[in-house]
Parts: sequence; structure tokens; C-alpha cells
Amino acid sequence: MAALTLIEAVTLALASEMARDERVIVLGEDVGVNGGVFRATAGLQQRFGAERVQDTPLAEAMIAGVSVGMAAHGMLPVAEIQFDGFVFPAIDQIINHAARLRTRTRGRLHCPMVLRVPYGGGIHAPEHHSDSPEALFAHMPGVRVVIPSSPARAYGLLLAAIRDPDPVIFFEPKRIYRLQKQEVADSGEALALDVCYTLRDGDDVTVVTWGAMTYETLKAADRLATEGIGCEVIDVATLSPLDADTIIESVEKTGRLVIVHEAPRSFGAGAEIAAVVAERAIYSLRAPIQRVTGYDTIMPLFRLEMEYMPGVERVISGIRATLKD
Amino acid sequence: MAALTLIEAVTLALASEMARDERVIVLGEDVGVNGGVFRATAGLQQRFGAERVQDTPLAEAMIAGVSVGMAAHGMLPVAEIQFDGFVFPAIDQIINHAARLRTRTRGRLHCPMVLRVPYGGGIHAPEHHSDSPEALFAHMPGVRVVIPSSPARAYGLLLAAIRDPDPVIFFEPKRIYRLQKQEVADSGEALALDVCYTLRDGDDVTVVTWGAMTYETLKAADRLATEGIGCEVIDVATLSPLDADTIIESVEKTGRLVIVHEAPRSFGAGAEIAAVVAERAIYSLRAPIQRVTGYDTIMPLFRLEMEYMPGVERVISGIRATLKD
Amino acid sequence: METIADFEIKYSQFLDPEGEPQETLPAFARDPEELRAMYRSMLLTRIFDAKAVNLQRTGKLGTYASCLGHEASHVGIGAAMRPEDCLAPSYREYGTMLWRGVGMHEILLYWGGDERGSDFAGPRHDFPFCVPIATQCLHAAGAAMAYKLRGEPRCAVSVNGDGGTSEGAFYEALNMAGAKQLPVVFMVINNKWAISVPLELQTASRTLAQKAVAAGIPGLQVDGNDVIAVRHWVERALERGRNGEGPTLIEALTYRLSDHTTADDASRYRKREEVEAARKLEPLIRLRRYMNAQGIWDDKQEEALTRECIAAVDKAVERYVNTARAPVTAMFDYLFAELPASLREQREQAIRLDGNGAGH
Amino acid sequence: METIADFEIKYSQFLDPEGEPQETLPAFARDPEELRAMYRSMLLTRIFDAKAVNLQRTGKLGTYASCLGHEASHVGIGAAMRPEDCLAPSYREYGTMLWRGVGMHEILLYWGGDERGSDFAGPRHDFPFCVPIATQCLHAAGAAMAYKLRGEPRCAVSVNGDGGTSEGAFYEALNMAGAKQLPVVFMVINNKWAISVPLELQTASRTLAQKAVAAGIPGLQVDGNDVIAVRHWVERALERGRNGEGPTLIEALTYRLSDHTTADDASRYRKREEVEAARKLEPLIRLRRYMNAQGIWDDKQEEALTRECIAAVDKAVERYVNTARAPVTAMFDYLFAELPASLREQREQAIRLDGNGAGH
Ligand SMILES: Cc1ncc(C[n+]2csc(CCOP(=O)(O)OP(=O)(O)O)c2C)c(N)n1
Ligand SMILES: Cc1ncc(C[n+]2csc(CCOP(=O)(O)OP(=O)(O)O)c2C)c(N)n1
Ligand SMILES: [Mg+2]
Ligand SMILES: [Mg+2]
Repeated sequence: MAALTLIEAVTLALASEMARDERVIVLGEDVGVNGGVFRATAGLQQRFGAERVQDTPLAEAMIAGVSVGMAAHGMLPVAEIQFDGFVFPAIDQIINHAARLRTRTRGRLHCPMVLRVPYGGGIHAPEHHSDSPEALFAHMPGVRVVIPSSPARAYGLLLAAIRDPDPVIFFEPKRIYRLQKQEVADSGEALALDVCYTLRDGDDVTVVTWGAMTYETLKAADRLATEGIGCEVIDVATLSPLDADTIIESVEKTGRLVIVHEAPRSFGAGAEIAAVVAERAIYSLRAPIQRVTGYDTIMPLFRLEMEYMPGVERVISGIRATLKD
Repeated sequence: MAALTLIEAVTLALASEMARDERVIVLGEDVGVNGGVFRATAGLQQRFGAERVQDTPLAEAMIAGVSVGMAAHGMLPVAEIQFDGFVFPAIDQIINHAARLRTRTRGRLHCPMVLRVPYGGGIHAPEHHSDSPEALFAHMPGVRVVIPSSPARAYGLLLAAIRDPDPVIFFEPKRIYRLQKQEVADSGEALALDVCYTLRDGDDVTVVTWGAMTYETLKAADRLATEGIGCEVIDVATLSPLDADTIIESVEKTGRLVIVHEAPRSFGAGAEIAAVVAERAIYSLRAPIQRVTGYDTIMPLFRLEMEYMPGVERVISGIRATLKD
Repeated sequence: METIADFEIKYSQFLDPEGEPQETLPAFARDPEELRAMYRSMLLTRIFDAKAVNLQRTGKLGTYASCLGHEASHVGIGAAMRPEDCLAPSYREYGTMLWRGVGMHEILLYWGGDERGSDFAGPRHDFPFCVPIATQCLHAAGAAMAYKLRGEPRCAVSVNGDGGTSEGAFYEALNMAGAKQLPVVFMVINNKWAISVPLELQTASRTLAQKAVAAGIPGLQVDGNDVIAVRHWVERALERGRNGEGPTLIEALTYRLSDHTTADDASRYRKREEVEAARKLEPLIRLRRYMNAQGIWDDKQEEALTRECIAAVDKAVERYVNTARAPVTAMFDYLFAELPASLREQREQAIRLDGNGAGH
Repeated sequence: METIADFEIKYSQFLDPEGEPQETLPAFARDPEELRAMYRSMLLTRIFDAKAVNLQRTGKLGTYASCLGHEASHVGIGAAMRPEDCLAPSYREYGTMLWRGVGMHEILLYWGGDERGSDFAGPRHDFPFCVPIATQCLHAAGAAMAYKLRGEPRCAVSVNGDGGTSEGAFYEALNMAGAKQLPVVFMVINNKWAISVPLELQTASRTLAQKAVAAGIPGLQVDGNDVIAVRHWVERALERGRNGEGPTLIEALTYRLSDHTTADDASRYRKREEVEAARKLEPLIRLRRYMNAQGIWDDKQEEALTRECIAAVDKAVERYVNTARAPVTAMFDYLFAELPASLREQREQAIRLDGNGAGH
């Protein structure tokens, strides 16, 4: 058992599953000798060789499409897209193929691939390196969208993603890659997909979030706790398919809902959560739902990025707004 | 003034604006001699020549990217993507470039392009020819998503889209391309973007929809009218940026909201509408919001497609459900 | 200036349009059984194809993409491949698929709007039809990567058209396969048209085989109406792949004698004379002529085979038209290995509404 | 088998690493003023580049992509282009941009996280830096299409790296430009590395110039450390474009002497010896040697020029560091030509929260 950062937990999960199952193949740009631009695959090529940890040519549609082909033919590819802003050329292969290979062939072929995508802002990165495109993938039936928010969940959810017989888009919140260490045992035990994780219990308001925003949200909850306000903080973890039940249950208890995400608000993933609650738990709501999100603008270059991203203050005002009524 | 189908209105708008403004260039696969696989560009090459109506090589990322380049350099490209299922390779150019050229250059360059995309099911088309991916584009700040639902709106909104100085994704509901004729004058008058169109007034329930589903919705409203139930039917028309005000106002009047769309429900565009209402008009709601949508599955091949798509019966039950409370 | 690299693109034809051998035939082509088997497959494909077009015209099939004229290219690929190799087709390669064991009724099911057509009996590892142009090239490269990693002596074969060579995915696949020396064969069926777009508007490239140069892999052009040339060179390319010598691009020159699909009207954009000229080069005639000349095929055999093929096609059509619609639950039951809890309610709804005017 | 097409790829170098002419120099290179202007630009670029790396190291700049070693390739392109031509760069071509009139402080603003850096004074029609690899090739093709349609004698030039030649967008642009005979020049700066991926893993293609063959357009390789070769061949390619003779692909062979960016540590993946060997071929030395030998440049001039460049860089740095952050409203005000009503509230919120711990 060792204290690991989130990215170290990713590396550990990869190494662990590669050792356990030789069908697991890591591929992507710079994942080999260099160990990935974030070092998520550091040491893997040395340990498992250049066939199992492959540097690919620079082409994201290719990385996704080749992964589909490998996955359909008995391998378990875990592909890395270098940054959020470069995942878009891969969308065609994900939506038209990975997501529907099982449906199209009535189960004759399926596509057990994982596409790892470091995402989000807050690290003062260059242009096109700070996007949060999770909502696009969440709207694709047939793929799972999984987002860890702690080292332990990164380890357990990535194992689950690799073992899952269907495609998983695994968004890694790069802003918290190295934020905190947590004891993570290399137990080989996967965590459950398709369920939310309740990070903190509370009776006054339900706050639903994922990725790096869990940190801002937990900090806000801490602050509000000193005022006697109890926030129930739910990390969605698997964004799609969504475990609405856990959220509904919580809202039925608290009567208030705040959703926090970094991506632009409109047509973002928070909208689905709000919609589900408006459909299934409207009579429990004692105040309007609040979304605390990025603005409906282009993620700015880094001098303005912290003005773009929801921070503790914005989360707190969102929560307070629901408590007014 | 002539009675035109929706697709004829598209052709008319293209011809009209090409005649008025020589910067307008039509490009895409088979748009030339063949006049487009749906015949939306029929006759245009004969009239305006092969430079202004260009058959391109078969590559959607290219079509989008070349359009960005042309648009940044003084032309007004109107590109056709042949079918919904083939728009995905173009996403990278749309989200990373078209949507943000103005922002990135602080207005030095901008991108007045239109991407026309016939979309949706119900025409017994082959695989990958019946998708409804509008929500993906609606979540991209910096592009407009416009969807006409009648010949007159097709004409007026397409003119507006071409004249708009920013990129517009113009989704054309192919199922109603030839469903009904309507008198459309070649007035050269654009309709307003960024506003909803209220197609029918009613006091009992607000039904928000777009594209081909306006027909199912209007039929449902007709049927319910015979029972004395008044549906206010709103065609969103510009999905993004969304004119929430019109919807809110209507919900404030009716107290009930049903959203109808063909795309899969979860993380679909309907979620945003539900979310906005849950935020801004929750106290007006007298019943849970209902979404009547495609299922969260892959759009099936055509033998099952009518079981997938919301039809009049499903719309009616959705409306009835909100009237129960 | 010095020349630092040079390339040449070769062309191969064994039988000319008159059925005259132009070179010494490869061994398989000297075996009458082999020739008859390929001829049988081409004829069956043609009869099947005509029937399918007919079914569409009479409202019994959805939009259908005819393969008229492509029989030699398609059957040649099928005959060259081994069962354990993997096919990643586009949407037109019935000749290849039938040779490999896909049922005619399964092809009809697919174009009849039923996913079960892609759950075919043929090689269970083959990819299904692929409509998004050139995306299948990457799947073939991926399958080839799997074989290479496991050390299996197998190859993947992707097939796309002339239009498909304009898509980024095509080049990305070639380049990847070259960089990794994957056991894959990229077939480009150059039938001169991509719907209404003629080759000259598609690319300035004189041949499509030369696109291999960009990836540093061998490329060659064959007469795609000569089943012997197609089979021979695909066999050689597959051998190269199995021997670890990497990928090959083969351009098969043929002509789309039909409309693009039944939804298309080619008379809008191409001249009848062009089609008539191309018809003279079509693949069945020349093989029959050659076999006739060799005394290994006669009119009686032709007649018997035609009857046999028609009977087989009719049987498949019957099976197709008698296949009941799949249950609505099928939409849900193959989305994931297990139905997520969140979808149970939608599944119930679909069952409840089935046939009940749901989408109508 | 007959050969139906053949191709050769040529290589051009005027000045060898010792500064010895290998061929008769083009006219511009016989004009001392021209040589000194290019040398000045290369030296300014180098001094600017070193300073930028330094600013990053001291926390005054974000991640920065050094152009060390690329000066001849970049300045050669700039010197060949006319102001009315259009540049579609990647993220490294400071030499080209400075030549064309972009301010050094603007480049710094960009890497300092401020969009105003892309609102540069230089040619207002040039595209901004482009990070998504190879996507800019399509923009150049689009701009070229606009020029062609309007009959303007202008060309577009896109620049990408060796790694960029693996992206589908690169090939799609080449093919489109070939099919339409667009006035565009595709520059591939082959610096041997794409971050940690060496050329051998990127492609099996022996040269990157031969990728032109796939599009049926001319391709050629030049010594990218020889500013004369780069400028000469880019000029020729631009002339071809302006004369309606279509696109050209030029591969400039150089070497990335720096880390990929300041966020990279190249010692993890490449040998010091390789870098040392490459350093001997770098572009400034050879032009200086040649100019020295010609008696048109001496140490005193070198010293004066160095001082002048340092002063210019310092001034730009000062201007950069003194540029106040843009207002938060900037996020909203350039999204569309006019702010949509739906965004007004968000804009108000951003103003209200500005600096108020919003994202902190
Ligand atoms: C990505 C994509 N874009 C567009 C289409 C629509 N489409 C179907 S077939 C076709 C032409 C294909 O031409 P070619 O590659 O030459 O193959 P052929 O049909 O001639 O066999 C087009 C444009 C598609 N299926 N996929
Ligand atoms: C589409 C895309 N994928 C990945 C990246 C991340 N990335 C930035 S630079 C780079 C390597 C580029 O190599 P090359 O094209 O040779 O250009 P160089 O940096 O050597 O100038 C990569 C992978 C990116 N910017 N865009
Ligand atoms: Mg074709
Ligand atoms: Mg490079």
C-alpha cells in the first residue's frame, strides 16, 4: 500500500492489469519511452516491452479506429489521447463504430476498448489543452463515460473500465493528477461502474459533480459546514449510463440540487442531471436547481482561465442560492 | 410565389443568395452535376457554374476545414454533409476552429460558414443515415445550431444562416423534406435567428420540439384539441444559442412542459430545455417535465426505426402524463 | 539537385477482355476446378445482385448498392483469402462475402433493415458492412495488429472505393500499417465513380496505387475485371503479410456498371457511351471465353450453373422474406453486454408500445 | 507487368554545413543585402527564442515551444512569401511570423495565455498559431480556394511537422489541393521528432516529400538548414501557385535542437550524441561562414547585430510583461459578432466575480 497521486494510480492500474491479462495493450502518442506527456504510462514500456506499450503515429482517428479493430479481435486496447482538445478526430470512430459494434452485429463482435483522455483546465496549459468535452460522449449510446476524482477511484474505475466488455471513454481530470496523495493498494479490485459515489453526506442540499470539480465542491461543503449547512456531495463517476437513482434519492432527502461542472453550461452534462430530477423528483425540490459551470464561451487561454472555471466561491454562491427559498 | 417543399425551399434560398452575393459558394459531395443526393442543390451548378457549386473529394473533415479557410478569407461557403452519420469527421474543424476563430483572434478573423446536414430517421435509409446529432453541436459555444421545420422557415432561416457572420450548423430534417408544400415567396427576406417560433397557442401545456418532430407534435396537438386540451407548440428553430425566454414565458402560462425530440434522450438537447425551465420556472411547473424522445440506444436499421422514433402516440402519452397531476 | 528516392507503379493483367492470356497464368489458374469455382461465384453474385435490385424495385428491400461489374474484384479477393483471414468490407463486396460463407439471405436482411444480417454465419470474425467511407481501413489495421501481437499467421483485408481514398482515415491506416509493418492488405476498388464524382475530380493522382508511396508501402494496380490478376496479387500480398513483410495496397481497376445504389440515377451525371464501353470489359465474359477456349466450360454447363444459381438465390430470398421482424427488445439487448439499470424503463416502454403506433 | 507511373523525389541544398556553395546560387542569394536581411532575421529569431525559454523558466511565460534549429526553414519561408500571401502556421514558426510583421510581444502574449497575441499587427489575413496538428493544412487550402475563385494572384502556405504528416487532415488537404489545383504550398518541417516519437516510428516513408505522390502533386526535399534552399524552392512553388500550376509539397530537413516544448524533457528519449551531431548542421553557422567568406559579414557586424537584436527582444519583453490582463468580458465579446441575449447574464456574472476568487 502506497500513497499515490491520481496519475500514479492510473499508472498502477495499467501496470496491474497488464501483468494480469496479456491482452491489455497500451497505445497512443508518446506513451512509450517517454511514458506519456503526463507520465501516466511511465515505466510501462520498459516493463512490458514495445509491443504492449506502443507509440503510434500522430493521428487520433487512427488511434481510435485501430483500437476498435484490435478490440474486435481479442485484444484489450487502452488508448491514450494526449489532451482533450485532440479527441475530436476520434469521435467518428467512437460514435459510428466503437459504440455500435455490438448492436450492429447483434453481439457477434464487441468492442472492449478504453480511451483515456486527460481533460479540463486549470493547469495553465496552451491553447486547445483545457477543454471538457464529456457531454459529447455521454450522448452516445453504447459507450460508457467514466471520470475518476481520486487516486483510489482512478485505480478501481480504470480496472473496471479495462475489464468491461464494452467501450469506455475514461476522462482523467488533469488538474488533480497530482493534487493529493491517497493510500491505494494494488489489490486488483475494480470498483463498480454505473454508480455514483457519495463523497459526503448532508441533509440540506445535494451537490452533484465529477472530475476536478469534486475538489472545489468538497471545499465549498467544508466551508458551509462551518455555518451548519450540510451538503451531500455526489461524484457521478460514471456519467453515462447515469445512475440517476442515487441522485434522486439524495434530492428526495435534501430537496435541493446544485450541479457543478467545468464544461460550458448549455447542453452540458449537468443539463441531463437537472432534467432527470425535474422529471422524477420535482415535488421534492424546494428550490430551483442551480448549475455552477463554465460559461458558454470558448475556454480562454490561461490568463483568464480561472475566471472561466467554477471555483469554491461560485460553488458556494450556487449552493446559497438554492438555500434562499 | 410558389408552393414548395422544404427541400425546394432550401434550393430556393441557396439560389437566391448565390444570385445576390457572389461570395456564396456551395460545396460538398455530389452537390454539382448531380444536385446533391437529396437534390437540395439541383440546378445550381448549371446556373452558377462549377466554381461556385463545387463537387469536392470525399472527405468531411476536409469539407469543413476548407470551408473554415474560405470563410476566413472573404467567402461565404455553404457546405453540405451528405448525411448525419458522416458529419463526425467534421467535428474537429467545427469545434476547434470554426467555433473559435473569432474568439481566438479577438475578432481579427471570423468564420461565416454554413454546414448543411440532412438529419434524422424515418425514411427507411441504410445504416448510419438516420442519426440526430444536434446536441453535440449545441454544446459548442461559438456555433449556431439551426433547424427549420417548414418550407418557409427553411427558406428564411437558411438565408439568415448564410448572412450570419458566424458559423451555423444547419440541420435539415430529411424526413419532412417532401412532406408538405407551402407557399414560399422568394422575397430575399431572412427570418430571425436565436428565437423560437410558436407554431400554435395553447393554455394547458407547452410542447417544445424541432425538426421533423414538429409534425408529430402538431398532429398530437390537433388530436388533443378535440378533447379540449390546448397545446402551445414551440419550434425551437435555433437550438443554440437557445431562446429560453419564449419557452419560460409559455411554461409560466401553461405550467406544463413536454419536450419532443428524435435523438436519444440522455444528454440530448431536450435536457437543456428541461434544465433551464427547472432553474428559471420551477414554481410555475404544475407537473413533472416530460421528455418524449428516441431511446438511449443506437438508431436501429429501418425495420425497427418507427419503434424507435417518437410518434404521435408517444407524444400524446407524454402530454397526458403531464396533465395527470 | 540529386534524386533521393524513386518509385514505380506496375500494372498486371493476365486475361485481356477477349479472354486471351497476356502472361503465363499462375498455378491456381491452370486448375480447371479453381477457375470454375471462381466463375460460379461470379455468376452467383451477379444473379443475386440482379435479384436484389429487383426486390428493391418491388418494395421488398431497402436501398441497395449493386455490385454489377465488380464481380472479379470481389471474388478474386475472396478466393485469395483464407478463412482465418479477416475481411473489413465496405458495402458492396457481396462476391467476397459469399465466397467466405456469408448467406445471401443475410445480405438481404441487412439491406432489408435488419441488423441480424450482420450476425452472419460466414467467418464470425469478419467485420460487418461498413458505410462510413474508409473507416474500415483502420479496423483492418487493428485486426492485423492483434494478429501480429499474438503471432498468428493471419491477415486482414480492407476494401474501399476510389472515393474512399480521399478520406483521412484511409491514409492514416496506410501510414500506421507501414510504420508497424502490419499484416494487412488495402484493396482499393477503383470503379471510376464515387456516386456522381468521377475519378478526375476526386484526385490529381494518376493511379490510386501510388497512394501507397505516401506510406512507404508497396502499391500496385491490377485489372479488376480479371479475376486471375486480382486473386494472384491478393494472394501474394497476403503471403507477404503472413511472412511479416508488411502491408500492401492493391488498386483494382473496374467499373460500376450500375447506379451507385437503387436510390441513385446515374444517367444524371454520366454518359451512356461510357457505360457501354465499360460493359465490354466486364469480368464474366472474359473468364467464360477463356474457359470455353480451354474446353473446360460449355453452354450446357453455363445453363446448368445459371439454373443452380437462380434456385439458390430464390431460396435465399424466400428465407429473407419469411424472416419475421426482430423484437423491439433487440434495440436494447445488444447495446451493452448487460442492460444498464437506467435503460430498463425505456425497454419496458418499447415493449408496451410495440406496433402500437409508436413511431407512426 | 508493365510500369504505368514513376516518380522521383529530389533533394536540394545550396550551402553545405561548412557554408560551401554546392550549386550556383539563385539571384537573391547573390545580393548581400538579401543575405544579411535573412541572417538578421534568423539571429533575431534565435535570440528571441532563447529569451522566451528563459521567461518560461522564470515563471513569466506559459509552456513555450522553442524553434531552436528551425531558423532557416522558418525564415526561408517568410522571405519567399509576399505580404498578400497567407501563412497558416503551426505553433513554432516564429521566424516566418517575425519576417511577416508579427510582433515579438504578440508571440509572447500568446504563450503567456492571452488571445490578443493572435490579434497581431502582422498580415491581418494570416491564420493564428494552430495547435491541433495538421488542421491548418485545410485552412490554407481553403484560403487558396478563395484566392483562386476571386482570381487573385496570391498563395497560401501551411506549415506542419513530420508528425503532422500522419494526420488524415494533412492528406485530405494535399488531395483536395491537387484535385482543384489550388495555389497553396504545403511545408513539412521535418525536424526528426514529434515530441518523443522519432521519424522511423512515425512512418515507413523514406522521405516526407514523397507523400505528395499520393495526391498527384509535386514534392521535393530541401535542406531545411540552408535558408537559401528553403527560400528558393518556396519562391518557385509560390510562383507555380500564382501561375495556376497548382500546389507543391516541400519537405525541409532540419532538427529540433531543443526540447519539444518547455514542458518536455527530451533527454528521456533521445541521445545526447544525436543532438550534438545535429548541432553541427545548424543553420546560422553556415550562412555566417558563407557571408564571412564572401567578405560581406564580419565579427563587428555580428556583434552589432547581436546587440541590436537583444535590445529589440528586451523591448518586446517589456511590452509583454507590462500588458495588463484582458477584461473578463473578452471571453464573451468575441464569441459571436454580437452577444446573444442568452449570454448577457453570464457576462454580468463574470464581471461581478472577476478576481473574486471565482475559479480559485
Ligand atoms: C464518411 C462518408 N461520407 C459520405 C458517405 C456517402 N457515400 C456513400 S457511398 C459514397 C461514394 C463512395 O465512392 P467510392 O469510395 O468510390 O465507393 P463506391 O461506392 O464507388 O464503391 C458516398 C459519398 C458515406 N457513406 N460515408
Ligand atoms: C491533433 C493533435 N494531437 C496531438 C497533439 C499534441 N502534440 C503537440 S505537438 C505534437 C508533436 C508534433 O510533432 P511534429 O508534427 O513533428 O511537429 P514539431 O513539434 O516537431 O514541430 C503533439 C503530439 C496536438 N497538438 N494535436
Ligand atoms: Mg467508386
Ligand atoms: Mg517534428
